[in-house]
Amino acid sequence: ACSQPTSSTNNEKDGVKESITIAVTGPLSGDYAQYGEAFRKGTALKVKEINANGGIDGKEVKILLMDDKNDPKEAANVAQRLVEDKRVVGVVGHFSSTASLATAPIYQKAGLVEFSPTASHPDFTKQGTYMFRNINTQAIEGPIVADMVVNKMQGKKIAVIYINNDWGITAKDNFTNAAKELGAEIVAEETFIGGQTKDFTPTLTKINEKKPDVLFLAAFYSETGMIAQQMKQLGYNIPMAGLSSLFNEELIKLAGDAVEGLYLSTNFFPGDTNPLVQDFITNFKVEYNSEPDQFAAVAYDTMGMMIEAIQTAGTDRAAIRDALAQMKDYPGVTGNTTFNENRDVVKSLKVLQIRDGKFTVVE
Amino acid sequence: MLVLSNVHAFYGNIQALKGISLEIKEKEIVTLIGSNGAGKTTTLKTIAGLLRPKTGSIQFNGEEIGNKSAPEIVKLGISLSPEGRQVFPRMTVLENLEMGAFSRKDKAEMNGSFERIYALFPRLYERKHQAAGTLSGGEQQMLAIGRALMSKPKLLMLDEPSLGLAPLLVETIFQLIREINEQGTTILLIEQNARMALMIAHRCYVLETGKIVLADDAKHLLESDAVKKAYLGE
Amino acid sequence: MITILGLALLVLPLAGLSSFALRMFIMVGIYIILGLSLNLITGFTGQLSLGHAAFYAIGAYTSAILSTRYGLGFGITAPLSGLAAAFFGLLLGIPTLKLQGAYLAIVTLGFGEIVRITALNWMNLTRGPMGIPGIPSVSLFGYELQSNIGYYYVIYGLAAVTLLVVFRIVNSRIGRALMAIREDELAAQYMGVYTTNYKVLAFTIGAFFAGIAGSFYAHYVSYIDPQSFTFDESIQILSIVILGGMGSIPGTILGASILVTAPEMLRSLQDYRMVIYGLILILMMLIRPQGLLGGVRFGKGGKAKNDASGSKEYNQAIWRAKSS
Amino acid sequence: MLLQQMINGFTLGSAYALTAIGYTMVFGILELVNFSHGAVYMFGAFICLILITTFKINFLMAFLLSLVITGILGMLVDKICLYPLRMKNAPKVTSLISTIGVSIFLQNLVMLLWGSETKNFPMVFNLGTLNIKGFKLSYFQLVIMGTCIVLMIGLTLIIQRTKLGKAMRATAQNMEAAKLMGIHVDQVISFTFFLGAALAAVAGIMIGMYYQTVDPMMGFMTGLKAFAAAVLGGIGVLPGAVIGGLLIGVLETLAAGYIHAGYRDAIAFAILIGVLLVRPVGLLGKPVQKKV
Amino acid sequence: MMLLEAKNITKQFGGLRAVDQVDLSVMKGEIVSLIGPNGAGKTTFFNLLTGLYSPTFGSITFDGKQIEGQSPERVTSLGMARTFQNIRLFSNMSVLENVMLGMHVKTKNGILNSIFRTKTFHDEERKSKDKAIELLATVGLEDKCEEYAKNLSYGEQRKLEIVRALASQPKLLLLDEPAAGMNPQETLDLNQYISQIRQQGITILLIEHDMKLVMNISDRIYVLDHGAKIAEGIPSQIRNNRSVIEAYLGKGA
Ligand SMILES: Nc1ncnc2c1ncn2[C@@H]1O[C@H](COP(=O)(O)OP(=O)(O)OP(=O)(O)O)[C@@H](O)[C@H]1O
Ligand SMILES: Nc1ncnc2c1ncn2[C@@H]1O[C@H](COP(=O)(O)OP(=O)(O)OP(=O)(O)O)[C@@H](O)[C@H]1O
Ligand SMILES: CC(C)C[C@H](N)C(=O)O
Ligand SMILES: [Mg+2]
Ligand SMILES: [Mg+2]
Repeated sequence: ACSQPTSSTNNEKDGVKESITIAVTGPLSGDYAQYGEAFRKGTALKVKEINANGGIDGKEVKILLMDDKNDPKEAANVAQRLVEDKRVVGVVGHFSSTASLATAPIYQKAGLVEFSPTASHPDFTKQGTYMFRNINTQAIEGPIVADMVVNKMQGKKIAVIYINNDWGITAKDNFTNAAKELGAEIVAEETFIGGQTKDFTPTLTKINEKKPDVLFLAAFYSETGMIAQQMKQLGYNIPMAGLSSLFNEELIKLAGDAVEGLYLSTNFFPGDTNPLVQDFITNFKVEYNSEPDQFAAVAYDTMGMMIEAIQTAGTDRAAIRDALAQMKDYPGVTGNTTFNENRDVVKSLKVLQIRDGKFTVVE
Repeated sequence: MLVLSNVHAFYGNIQALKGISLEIKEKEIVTLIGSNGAGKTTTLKTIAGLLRPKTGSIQFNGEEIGNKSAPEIVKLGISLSPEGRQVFPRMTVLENLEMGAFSRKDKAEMNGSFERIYALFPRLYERKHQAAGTLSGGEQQMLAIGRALMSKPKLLMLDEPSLGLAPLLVETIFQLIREINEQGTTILLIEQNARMALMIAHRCYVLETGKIVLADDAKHLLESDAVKKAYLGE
Repeated sequence: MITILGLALLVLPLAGLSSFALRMFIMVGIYIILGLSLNLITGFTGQLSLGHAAFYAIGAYTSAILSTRYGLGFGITAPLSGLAAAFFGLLLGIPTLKLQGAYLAIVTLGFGEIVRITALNWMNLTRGPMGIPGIPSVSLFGYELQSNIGYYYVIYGLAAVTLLVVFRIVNSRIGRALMAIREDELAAQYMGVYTTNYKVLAFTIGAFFAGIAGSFYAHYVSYIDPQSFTFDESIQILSIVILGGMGSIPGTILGASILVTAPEMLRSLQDYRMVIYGLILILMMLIRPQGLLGGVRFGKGGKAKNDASGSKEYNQAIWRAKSS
Repeated sequence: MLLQQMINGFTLGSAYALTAIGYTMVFGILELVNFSHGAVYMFGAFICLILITTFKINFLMAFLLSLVITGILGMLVDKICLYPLRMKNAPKVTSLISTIGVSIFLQNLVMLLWGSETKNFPMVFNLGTLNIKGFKLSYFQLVIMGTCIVLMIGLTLIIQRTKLGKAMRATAQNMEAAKLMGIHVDQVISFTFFLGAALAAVAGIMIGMYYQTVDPMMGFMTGLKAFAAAVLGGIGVLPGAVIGGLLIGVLETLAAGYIHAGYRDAIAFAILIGVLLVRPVGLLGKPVQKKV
Repeated sequence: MMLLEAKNITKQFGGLRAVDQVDLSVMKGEIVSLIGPNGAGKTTFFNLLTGLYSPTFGSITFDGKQIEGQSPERVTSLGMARTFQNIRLFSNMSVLENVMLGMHVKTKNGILNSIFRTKTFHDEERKSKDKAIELLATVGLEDKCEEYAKNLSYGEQRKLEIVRALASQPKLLLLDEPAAGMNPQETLDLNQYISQIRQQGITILLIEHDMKLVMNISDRIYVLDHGAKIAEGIPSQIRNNRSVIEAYLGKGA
């Protein structure tokens, strides 16, 4: 009763060239569609490059793109479908921890790699041996950013606003613990519901009363943009800091000089002189006529790692898992990547600041 | 003035009118009688444009109106006091009457119309500012009739105007019908009180299950045994 | 008719369906329960509810918490989840004493939001957005369900029970009282129906089954978080009821089958999927405003002819007291 | 801080009020909860943004043009999705699902056309801030509140005083009788939808300007809150929508400022439910007198 | 024996006294009519008796119990049933179901009974159904059992409303303009039907503008005008009462 997705062009018809199918799944519609879009672009670029170089052992790589709307139930349906599709050798996705956690049991049971570029919930990779991620858990990013805030920005009294999702909570917790250890005081912890809260004036008014030195944001760029603008309108002047989730040109387009001076961390930075990064950016611009953001970059890397694993292991799903787990120092545009024993990654971070409307590396 | 020829009308797929042909001449009182469900109300609704005839034609002063919408038909001078009163419940009595004159242009003469209706139904005057929805059944009936009069129609259609009215008022209503007819308004009347209706009407059509089974002078029908038996309860 | 359908469902999994197809069937089963339970409230009793996902959520969370923290199995968590949801149904039913139409709609909507936001913020109880992972799978009589086939039989067993209960309630003195409330609340009072009690009863029973559905869902997917119980979810359930036809039991089954599988069928459309889904929703309403099986109540011999769709009275009973 | 929070609340509340007016107008005439209203609000803001940025039209023209375009969209929604249902005498919940379909459609269409990311809405004119004894009130906040009050008064006058207003009220109370009075009810309903949608566009654009951002999801919560506001004030009553909107704005702000930001919407809804328990027809709604 | 006694009943709507200090009593087995000009307060009086409104002052005793201000549900279960001036049937339910709803207060099946389909359940359902069909047969509607109520013609709907009210086996039946919209022949049938009901021992209080029916059938008549009682007595007295003629009957009747 189910139609076959058209995106999975089955090229058995010419019978000449065999192909290898990798599934990419994320929110192509719904509230988070823009991130799904980044997944699509990043992975497609990588696959295009590989195929241009003869594919994997002469076999063409195909992407099977599936929309999960970032809804756990839809995601589980997608997962069920993918594990049964014998062509699929590995999955790049899902986007959020929610979708990834809801699908993990299905992939684990079937023995298919679920390699999420972005799910950072600490529990995700604990669900089974087939779960991988390509994002720092907040246990790693939090302390680095705390150091940036307390030492670089001289933040002794810190206010925190975090998005009320799993990522926001772990990010906040890891940050505040590290900051407290560095001797800072957390004067306010405020939350908001992503995609729902648009008005931050009461929260900002409340925070301003506490006279913090720094406002730390565990949030995405869209809400950060609103927070910055509303803060400016209210006439408050509190230095801001955030995480790699803020690294997106859109933030500057959105908030203009309201985000001037904001500090953040990132593991992908277009200003990086590394030729890998520069090539990626150039190719991306040629292909899509836009700048890649870190979501596109990490999806690009994730696909790259998946392909490399297939190159070593062939198309056996279990063998691919083992190859992936043993991969060392994969040179990606988001840094050199190795999995630890939990199939989590540790990536180096850079500190950036928005200066004159540009992301600039802080030495 | 009004000519229906072979009109068929449906509610969904239930056929309510099965080829009605009738004619009303200028300055006449014509009445429709027939038992429950015969299609009397449906005939009036079809003329008023609330229901489109499926086939057949309706001509008013030579103009085809079968394909016109209700508001357009009102503007031609046809007005209906509908079955079930259909007052605007959250408007006051006064506002309801004003609605009756919605498509009238001659604002100057409107006061006269109000006065006439208030004289006819003093109760409406007393209750000018009461919400129509809280009026008693009979009071609402008065309002519905008054509202239909407000448009100064050429053809006035009344669907059971005496329903729920006290005996004294029933007399008033029939007198009123005769009066406005004498002043030049043509009238199409439906009544359960067939005797009274036949007494004031010039001509009468008898309906049975969507068809006209009899058409004659009212006086003749009043004498007809069949009619007496079926509709007059004698 | 029912027997044939039942038998078909019974042997279906043996016909070698793929796990994916089974999964779709299982999801349809969950939504049949949700749809039937809401149909009791909205379709039969005429109380528009925009917060049915709340009961679903309460059921799911009750099971998740009881099983992960206290090690209870589905045999115990399911009835407890039903009861917990029913308790909240009772709680929500009480304000409906006085409220009608849009006013009731916003209260139920608000209730749904309150439940979701509480689940999102009450970290100690629900782990908030972290969700609750590792919910044990269903085990009955010491036998743990491993495959979708097992879940399939469990959910259709539950759906059958729900169907039977709803069917029997509707075709009884109680059911007649509920429908009378939908048709004309005041006239129902004049028949001696204590309308408040019956409305609360409808909410309570409806909530109970939604809670059971939630419990099953939690054990089936093993991970829940507040995102599964948004306003969209309530709307999805309501759409099932209305698409199928309010007050129609077979309609709800059909509605659930269509609306649960539609997004899957449309998957190949990618970006256009939801655009098309919106259009389909509109089109289906335009084509059959009274619902696909509107008027077919599953009554004795499928009587009550289906004619010129919902009358005016029907609408008014749902939206507000009559004023005339 | 309390004073500043009140100002914050009033501004947010004005946004809800502006949107709630459109809700209540459509409800007033069709007794239909129009769930597409939130999406139409979003659409209005997007159209204006696209006109300004892509077509480089000056703000005032763009503003007016968006009102017209959005208004026409509102009319189309009615003509295509609701009118046929009215003709078939369908149950009202059917229309409700139809409007939900419209909202899903519009939201995803906008994403498809213009992307799903949050976009900057250019600051067209900077009016500056009024600074009184430590609290801040931007002139733009005053503009929003002013617009809201002016529209409320204007529309109330239209509905109470003009012939069109009367036709609207009559249509609302008894469509068939309205036709018999010579009212073109379809035109009246179309006009109401035009007006309701145009008002939603005013709200969307104003709010877009105030927060300087727009996104395809912006209509969802605002839509729900505006619906709540309209109901709180007494659905169908214009001043009620405004009072309801302001109240929800203020309550939500105070809840976020003094109780818990995560629970702000839950608190707002809880208070709404509380009020309805005491006043089942909302603050300014008139109870329907039972009469048989 | 006194079945219903209303003392000094008054109902105020804002500045309007719709019912003004009315005393009215009905003996068991009587047919009593309530007549008066439009807006005299007759329907309002019914609404007061049946608990839709509570009286501004005054007391109502029914079958030995104080009932003023009680809810309609309660009043119905005490043995009063009514019809409505504007028909209020359950349109999307079958004719049979409408009548069975009338039996609500006389039946007991609860939720558990219904779910488990116990013997008691089946017994009661069967009995109710038989009884309902029997009742419908008295007005010739037994063939339309399975029809939706909304599909009946006006006259049939009126009959169904009366049957539905009778189904609760009331001690007192209140009829609000049952003959409205009926033609003279149908009114005659109605006349007969009401007499039959009385013969079953049911007391009747009737509002009606059809004087032929009223004068024919009533044991006693009360006349209201502007909310106040202006006359009471047997039909011949009322027919000749000067103020009743002036306010209500006119010379024609
Ligand atoms: N809205 C409707 N939908 C479906 N059928 C209808 C509708 N209105 C009337 N009918 C049917 O159409 C037929 C004619 O009805 P109509 O109302 O014209 O009768 P009538 O002669 O006015 O009767 P009455 O004396 O009872 O008012 C009847 O069989 C009736 O059941
Ligand atoms: N809720 C109300 N608010 C204000 N006035 C009301 C209300 N209900 C009834 N009235 C007024 O009280 C009076 C009595 O009304 P009621 O319906 O009892 O009259 P009735 O005797 O039944 O008349 P009819 O014979 O016309 O049905 C009427 O004048 C009516 O307008
Ligand atoms: C894009 C990411 C920030 C998403 C987040 N890591 C999550 O798990 O939900
Ligand atoms: Mg008729
Ligand atoms: Mg009356």
